[in-house]
Amino acid sequence: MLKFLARLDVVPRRTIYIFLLIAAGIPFLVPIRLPMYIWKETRSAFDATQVVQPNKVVAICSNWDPGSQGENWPQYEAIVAQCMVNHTPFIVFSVDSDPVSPQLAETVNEREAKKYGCVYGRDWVNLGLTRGAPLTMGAIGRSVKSVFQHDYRQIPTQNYEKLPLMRRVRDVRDFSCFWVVQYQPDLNWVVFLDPNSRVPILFACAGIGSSGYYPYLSSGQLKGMVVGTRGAAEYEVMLRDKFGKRFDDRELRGQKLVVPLAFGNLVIIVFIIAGNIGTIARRRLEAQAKVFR
Amino acid sequence: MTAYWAANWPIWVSAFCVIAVYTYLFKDNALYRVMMQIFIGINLGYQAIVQWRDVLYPQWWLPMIDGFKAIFGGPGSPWGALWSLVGVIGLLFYLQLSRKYAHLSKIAIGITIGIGAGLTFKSQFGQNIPQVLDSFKPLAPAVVRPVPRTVAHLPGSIYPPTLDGSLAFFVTRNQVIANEVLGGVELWRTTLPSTSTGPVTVKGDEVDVPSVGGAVQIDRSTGRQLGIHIANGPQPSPLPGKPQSAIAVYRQPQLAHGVELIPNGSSVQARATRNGVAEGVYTGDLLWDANYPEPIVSVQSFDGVALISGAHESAIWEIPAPQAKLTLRDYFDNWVSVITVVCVMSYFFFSFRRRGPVVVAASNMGRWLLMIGFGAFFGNTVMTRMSFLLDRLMFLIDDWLRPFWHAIFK
Amino acid sequence: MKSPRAITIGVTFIAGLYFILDFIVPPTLPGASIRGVVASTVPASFTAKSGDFPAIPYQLSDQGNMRPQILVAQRDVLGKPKLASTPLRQVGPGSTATIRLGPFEVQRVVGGPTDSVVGADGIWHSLKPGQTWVDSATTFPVTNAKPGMTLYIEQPNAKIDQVDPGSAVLLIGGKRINHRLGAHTVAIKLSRYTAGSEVQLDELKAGDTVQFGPATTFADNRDTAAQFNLVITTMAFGIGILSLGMVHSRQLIKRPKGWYTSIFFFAAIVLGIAAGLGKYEDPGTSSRAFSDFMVMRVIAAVSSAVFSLLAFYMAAAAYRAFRIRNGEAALMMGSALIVMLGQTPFGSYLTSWMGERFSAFWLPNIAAWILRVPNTAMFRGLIFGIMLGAFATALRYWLSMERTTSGE
Amino acid sequence: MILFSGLILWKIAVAKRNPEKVFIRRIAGLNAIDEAVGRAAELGTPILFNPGTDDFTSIQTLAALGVLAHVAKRSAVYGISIIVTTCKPIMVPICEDVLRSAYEAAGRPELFHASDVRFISTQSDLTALGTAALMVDRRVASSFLFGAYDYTSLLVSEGGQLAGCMQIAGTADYYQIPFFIASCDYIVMVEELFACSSYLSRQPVMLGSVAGQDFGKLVLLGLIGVGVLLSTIYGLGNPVNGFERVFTF
Repeated sequence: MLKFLARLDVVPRRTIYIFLLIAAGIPFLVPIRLPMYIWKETRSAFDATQVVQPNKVVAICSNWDPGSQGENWPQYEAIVAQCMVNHTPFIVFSVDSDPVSPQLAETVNEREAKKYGCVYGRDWVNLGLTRGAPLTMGAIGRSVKSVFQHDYRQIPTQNYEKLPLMRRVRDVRDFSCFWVVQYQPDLNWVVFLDPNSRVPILFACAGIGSSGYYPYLSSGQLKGMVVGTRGAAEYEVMLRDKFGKRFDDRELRGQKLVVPLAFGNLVIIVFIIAGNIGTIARRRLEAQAKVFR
Repeated sequence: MTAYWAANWPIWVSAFCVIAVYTYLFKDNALYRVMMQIFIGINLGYQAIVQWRDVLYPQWWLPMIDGFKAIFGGPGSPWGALWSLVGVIGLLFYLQLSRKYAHLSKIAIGITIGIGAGLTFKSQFGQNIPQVLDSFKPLAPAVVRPVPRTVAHLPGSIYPPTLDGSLAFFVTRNQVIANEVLGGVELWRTTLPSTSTGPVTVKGDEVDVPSVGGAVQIDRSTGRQLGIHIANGPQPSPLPGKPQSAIAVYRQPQLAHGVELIPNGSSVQARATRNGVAEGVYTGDLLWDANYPEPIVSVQSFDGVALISGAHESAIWEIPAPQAKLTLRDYFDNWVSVITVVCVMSYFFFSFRRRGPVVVAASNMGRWLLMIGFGAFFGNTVMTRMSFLLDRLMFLIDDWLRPFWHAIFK
Repeated sequence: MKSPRAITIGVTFIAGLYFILDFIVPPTLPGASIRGVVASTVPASFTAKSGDFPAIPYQLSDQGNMRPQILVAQRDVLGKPKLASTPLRQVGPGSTATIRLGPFEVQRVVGGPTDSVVGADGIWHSLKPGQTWVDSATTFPVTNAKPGMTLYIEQPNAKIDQVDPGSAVLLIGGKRINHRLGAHTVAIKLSRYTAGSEVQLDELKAGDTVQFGPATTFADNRDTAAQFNLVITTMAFGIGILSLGMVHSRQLIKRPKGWYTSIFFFAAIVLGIAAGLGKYEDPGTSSRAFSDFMVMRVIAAVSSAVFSLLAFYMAAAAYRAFRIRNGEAALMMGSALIVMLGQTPFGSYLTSWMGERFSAFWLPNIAAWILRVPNTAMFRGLIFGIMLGAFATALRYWLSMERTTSGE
Repeated sequence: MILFSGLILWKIAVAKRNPEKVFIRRIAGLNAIDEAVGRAAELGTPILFNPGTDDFTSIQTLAALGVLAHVAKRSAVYGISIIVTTCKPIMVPICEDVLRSAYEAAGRPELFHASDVRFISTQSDLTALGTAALMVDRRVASSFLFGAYDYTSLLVSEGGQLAGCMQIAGTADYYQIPFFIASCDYIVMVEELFACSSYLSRQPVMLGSVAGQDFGKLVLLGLIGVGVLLSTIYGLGNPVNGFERVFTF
């Protein structure tokens, strides 16, 4: 027995890879549903987006790129789905991100718009990419249209016939809340966007950096946060609870990914524990060997 | 099958890229290395074009050209030509690559470092001063209850004062007073020809006061009386009703419609109108209770303050934000927080000699507490890495293999 | 060697100083400002002259939606020329600008085709010599106004002649003071909590609290400063390409093991440039399709695959490295396992049998507590150190106390 | 802001005038460094040093170079050589420079030629794997991982653990610290790295700024004490929160 346990000390690298692939791959083929526990910060982010103020828009800074799409894609989808199912208009832009970001965001927007019958220009506007943070953040807060003179499709933002939504988007006071969807969102948004800090700032971030944002949640500088795929899945659960059938979850990724994620995490946890058991067993064996000698 | 290939060949390219990268897991190989170089190369080339077209061309090149054109008689401002100097500074960066002139590149680097340093002050302060304030955690139930603070005194009004922009109009028995509400400066006051019978109504640049003799029209900005409307004849004085309550208007949107200010004789009570305005506060909970020197005529709220009026004087109160009702567990958490902050900070003291067992214990404790935090980092990192892997697995299974499977076994 | 170093120190200091002052200097000059409650205002006015026509007077106030806009030629983000609205104080006498009034909807045309027009609001609009009708959607001149059209009145490329910045009567300390504005005076409308915002005189109403004072350059040039910062930092981008290019060309010359990857590197740069150029073509063209393919199918696939490789590395490395060697590592591992399990649905499975009474001890709740209380506090302790460290570093760099390379 | 900047500048000025007067406590990690060098000397194997994944523009790398100089001085005493691996070509001459001057100062210039500064790849993950392989190949007894690290931290340190190295890591990238804690014997965390470097180099500017930061922390700690007291008396709406306006621009 001890000998078997001692072998756990040196499991080859590739065995772990294979276990990982199997554990994470199975839930894709066999659908499994697990209950979700909804975290407080996800709920407050949801509530802040849900507060519909007349003549205001939800602003989303979508800075995610293929590198971080594993976590940010499901988050962004869930946020857009919430805006669209509510018919809350929203604007999307990217600041200092990978040039691909606006394109990725637009793919999601268009797919979701088909489900809820939303129209470009009226229900959402994608303003494309700009650069120069943190000073640009302040400029966006002062005047959206002077920073983004054209949208992603090269329509001038002053052209209110094609983009009626832009008529009411002037500056930060027209945002009902402000989302940053990024691998590690820049905390400078808290400082530079709105000098009077009226707009609730919400982060959708990868799990890796999330522990660093908790102090800012506690101090109220951030009003909510969606962490990783888990946060996106919770968001979908909340949407389903709130809107029932009206919420169309086809092709949304959060729920799909969260179960394999749980299995993958489990594999790592099991291996870490097994490795430690193995070390202890090996030490025992060595100690025994010494005694016998 | 042809239709399948025509529609899906890009998926195959992607799948090939993914698998080529994954071959590295098995063994370091040439395919992976080539793939990495291709990726880096494509990305660099693409980024170079994007940086030029998105930033340098419109924000530097065109203004510069316009500036030169303006010097030679074109329209626009010739100041744009100064951008050429920026170009020279930018070129200095590239002297890094030469050994002889590398020291000149420090001028350009110096500028960026200077800008970065200047911005650091603002961003660090803005981010972290609220952190300092949030570390002020109460360790035991408060001794003193919150009360509103009076920020300005205003004249009294026998009818609810009318607010318009930053002006408020107060009506006494025979006078109308226009007072600014930010600092309490009186703009004008005018004596009515007869007894007033109701509150002021604002109509554009003109305000109307109902009085026994008819509605008196007054110029909004000077207080000059413009005339009397007697179309409706003398207006009866309304019965003095119970003053209405007001919803507190805070600057934080999440507190909107959360607190109601209820006048009750000569005191004001603030009660929560919905659950969760603050932690542990439920609908109907009393948040605070404050006395006023005389019976209250009206309560109004705007911009984070309340305008409380009585017949002889009015006041502007800064209304306290609803406070969380802390439970025993919250106090426990606060103790943990405060101790952790102090211990962690004391661990990072370097230039003081550690004297006394308390200091040593605190700083050792700090290191242990750091470990709990780092454990949380580790857990979160695992989750993120896993999600990225799953994203690719999902692509391979759902986007690549599944349609292919269906195409073969249709 | 001496003078470049002095220059470097100088420019670093000035660049840093500018951005520090940018944030702390108030929008109006402190000593020369006056603050009071507005009783009444006389809006600003100016005249604009085009060619030999008589100068046309304008008043900067809102009369039937006809508040004049002063437009100057600028470039937009894509480099196309455009007209941008500018405050009066930034265009002095003698400068050229386009003056635009409107828009309004045409109800009736009176007289000749472009002579006089009655708006939907019932106001008569007629052109003075030098002015033209302009279509509000396209901003092209209109020669034939028809009912139902939305129009502007525009005086293109006019020379601004006489400028009167206006005046206001203020209540200061119980006294009424008539304050005439200077050419560069800004009016800041103050409110209880916000920092105050710049307004035009005609936007002020009696009772508003306002601060008048000469503008400081910082607020006006914020966008230029941002642009300067952006341009400078972007210019350094080429360094990366050049240095990588040098590494690879050296490989091509020396031909060590695996040198052939450098050929692919250079080939890929060409592909990348082609894809970048295609990004700016119209949708539907083949170069745009090529660009989209490269971005979405190649760059996206490879970069996400590279990032996902880390999961494998990490699984194996975590397994091998994560052996409890001391108390610290044990504590860290305990907290890591709780957070990992607590974030997955298994966490609730494992502990929900405890029932609601002990819900505080459910794994997700413990995980949340760890993140919210000890982690927050510990991170805060770190943040304060990091903040002071950042100050110290910024100060050292700003005042050039740091030796930046070992060369010195 | 003025208060904190003033504190730091004042301490720097003091340190410039009289560097001996500024006290920096000896950090536990330093003892570990000496122990690790001694261990390598016992086993007669080289030492590995990795100055992180960033180049000299990062202050972490500068601090790491300070540590490298110290490690080189200690190893010169025992007469052992150092292998340095890096992923930045520009770091190669700089590291060579540091090693040469350290060995020359210790009177052992021949050791410099036995040492090895290697540029492995511009990609940090390939460099990390190469470094890990190198540690196994050369049977390195002690490894030092100081500087800025990205996600590759675990790849390097895992290799060192496999090779049975005594490992000491130091970084201010706090997201990587858990991985080092898991796999290394001693960790110099966050600001300790800078304090460590200034303790070793005794550079007045660094010394002064570490001392100045400490005074800043003391002020903050005092502020937090007062704040906690007031908020315990007055509840959360305590008068100190009015400071917000004083502090912000």
